[in-house]
Amino acid sequence: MGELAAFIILSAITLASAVVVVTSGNIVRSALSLVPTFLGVTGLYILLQAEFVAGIQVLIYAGAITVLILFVIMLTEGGTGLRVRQTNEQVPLSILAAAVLAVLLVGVLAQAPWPRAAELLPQYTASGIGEALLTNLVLVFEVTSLVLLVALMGAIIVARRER
Amino acid sequence: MSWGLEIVKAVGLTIAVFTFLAVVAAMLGVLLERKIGGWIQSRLGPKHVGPQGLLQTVADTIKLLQKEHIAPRAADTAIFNTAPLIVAVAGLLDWIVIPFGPNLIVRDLNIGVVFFAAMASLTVVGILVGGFASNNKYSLLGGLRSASQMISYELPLATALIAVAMQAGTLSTLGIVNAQAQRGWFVFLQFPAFVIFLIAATAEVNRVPFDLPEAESELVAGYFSEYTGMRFALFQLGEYAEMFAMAAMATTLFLGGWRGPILPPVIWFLLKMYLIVFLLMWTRWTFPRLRLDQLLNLSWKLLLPAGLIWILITGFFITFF
Amino acid sequence: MLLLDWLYVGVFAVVGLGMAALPMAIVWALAPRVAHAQKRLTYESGVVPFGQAWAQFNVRYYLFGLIFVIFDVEVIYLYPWAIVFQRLGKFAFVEMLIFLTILLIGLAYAWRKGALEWA
Amino acid sequence: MQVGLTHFLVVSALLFCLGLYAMLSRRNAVAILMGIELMLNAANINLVAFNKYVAPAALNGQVFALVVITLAACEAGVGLALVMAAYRNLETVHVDEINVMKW
Repeated sequence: MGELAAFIILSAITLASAVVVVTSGNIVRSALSLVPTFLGVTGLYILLQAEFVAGIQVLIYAGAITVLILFVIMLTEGGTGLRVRQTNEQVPLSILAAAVLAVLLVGVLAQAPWPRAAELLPQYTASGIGEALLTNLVLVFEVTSLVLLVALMGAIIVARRER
Repeated sequence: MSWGLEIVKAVGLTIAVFTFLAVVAAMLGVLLERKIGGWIQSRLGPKHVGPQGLLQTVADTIKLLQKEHIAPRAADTAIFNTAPLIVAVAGLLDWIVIPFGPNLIVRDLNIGVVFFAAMASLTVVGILVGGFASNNKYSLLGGLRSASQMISYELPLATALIAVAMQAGTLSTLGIVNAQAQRGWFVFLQFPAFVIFLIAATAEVNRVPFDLPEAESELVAGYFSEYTGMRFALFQLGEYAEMFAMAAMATTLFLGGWRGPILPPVIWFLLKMYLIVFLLMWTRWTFPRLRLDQLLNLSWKLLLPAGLIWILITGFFITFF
Repeated sequence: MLLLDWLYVGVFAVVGLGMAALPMAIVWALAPRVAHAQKRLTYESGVVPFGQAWAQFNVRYYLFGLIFVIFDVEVIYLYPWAIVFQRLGKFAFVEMLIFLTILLIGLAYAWRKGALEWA
Repeated sequence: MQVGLTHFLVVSALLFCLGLYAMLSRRNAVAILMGIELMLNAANINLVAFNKYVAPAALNGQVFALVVITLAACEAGVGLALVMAAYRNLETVHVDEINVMKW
């Protein structure tokens, strides 16, 4: 009972603030609405017993990526762009596409016979994640660091003004 | 286990912790700051309200409660009003994982240390949008500076947290305190991490010598220039809550938390916490302000590499010895 | 127990927001409200403000934000490693050594490229 | 009623569609990137949900959620760098005005 209530509240927070993100005409408000969206998703992770992923979600999404997005908004148009039209002429088409996809996805997902596993997830997963990363998925782990390195280099080159 | 009962308990605890923060961290903190400042500079500090000026900040709070709320016409009002709330709540949430005593912890989260870092990083968003929404040049510059400073020092802070977590083998704050019962205070084993943590914590809470964002002599008051009355007080509350949380975390991670002979645990905890707070205030009244480039160099070119290398050294010793 | 733990966090966030907003109600009840034309002017050291504050700023801020995001992501991999590496022994240490080396190269690159300079 | 796998999948699908809408209809490149972040979040919810309900034996779903978060951070970093570069050279962040390759 409590779980269902929590799920409904968290999904409502997530989806409502996501709607603000995608529809607000003020770009700073849409960026700020990302924070409740991410926090709502964090709550959903908690319901799914992914405690560590939830912590990382707050740390990376709410604390880092949002800040980066706000930086870029302030460094480019910022407030000077507040009165500029934010949407292009494809709005009806986009609504149609998104709605069709939503109906399709929800219809399929609701009917698909998902297998149910018998066993349960362990209560606390942080150490399990560590073990998985360092044993079975070690290649993923090392390749991730390479991806990070390349992204760092590329972004520095692109963003910097060469003198 | 009844959920209703737990919710009532949680609400009660929230009110208790919030009141604790407002009284012990913000009011007493500001008073201490002024008293210690006066003492260091050979003057008296607040003296007139109450015995020895003890009620000065109470009077200030009552005054602030009666002040009119003014938002600049050019400001983005909705964001302007939200920003102080974000900062205050982020400061409050830090305290969930702080153990005041063996059983005096709101919740011993399994990922306590990560949670602490995550909540500390949320403050940045509040400060940045607060500065932006004011639509004031000083505020905006202060907000941007503040944000870039806080994100720069979050990483050294995280490396210090990780070094301690490695030594203790757990991320839970309670577990870290218990680990120190066997291996001695981590301030000895992890001294470099302690130094990094203290410096980064000072910078995280925007205090001298890292107070560029609110440099009174350059930027009026930084990101909260336009905030008046209670909203200003909320920013202050968030900042002091954050500062005390950093001191409490330093106590938990490095000074053995509540452990100590004879006196009850809570007293020990508060003593150690106030020791760190005193250290922070002492720094404030002793050092001059850094330049922005010095500040960023310190973080990126010294503390971050040092922190990462210290993690490797710790890992090496634990693995091979 | 996990859900219970986080129930407290949720309650703290919600009630904390309420308690932080509560003084606003008191202010609303107590504080005077006097309209005055110049009161709501942006503060600019006493002179009439000119132009918009929302102007463009140095790209440096973005570069620091970018390097921060990348390293923040790196650091999250250290947390799970920190709590299991004692059990996994030398292998885990070597893996982390490789991981950290690659990222220190990134830091060195940013340093060399002057992305860490403010001036 | 118990909260099941389908509940999470539906929320995630809706979030994904909102992200898609932002991608298709926004002019500001930063807003488009925000839409992409929403879509990546939706994918993450799926990964973690399948991990709990379908394959709880291993934690691969959660590890992959971490990897997706990493990639999202890289994507944001590089994408926003491109926005900055475009803004510097073309003085606009609106994707319908960035048309130097059009003929």
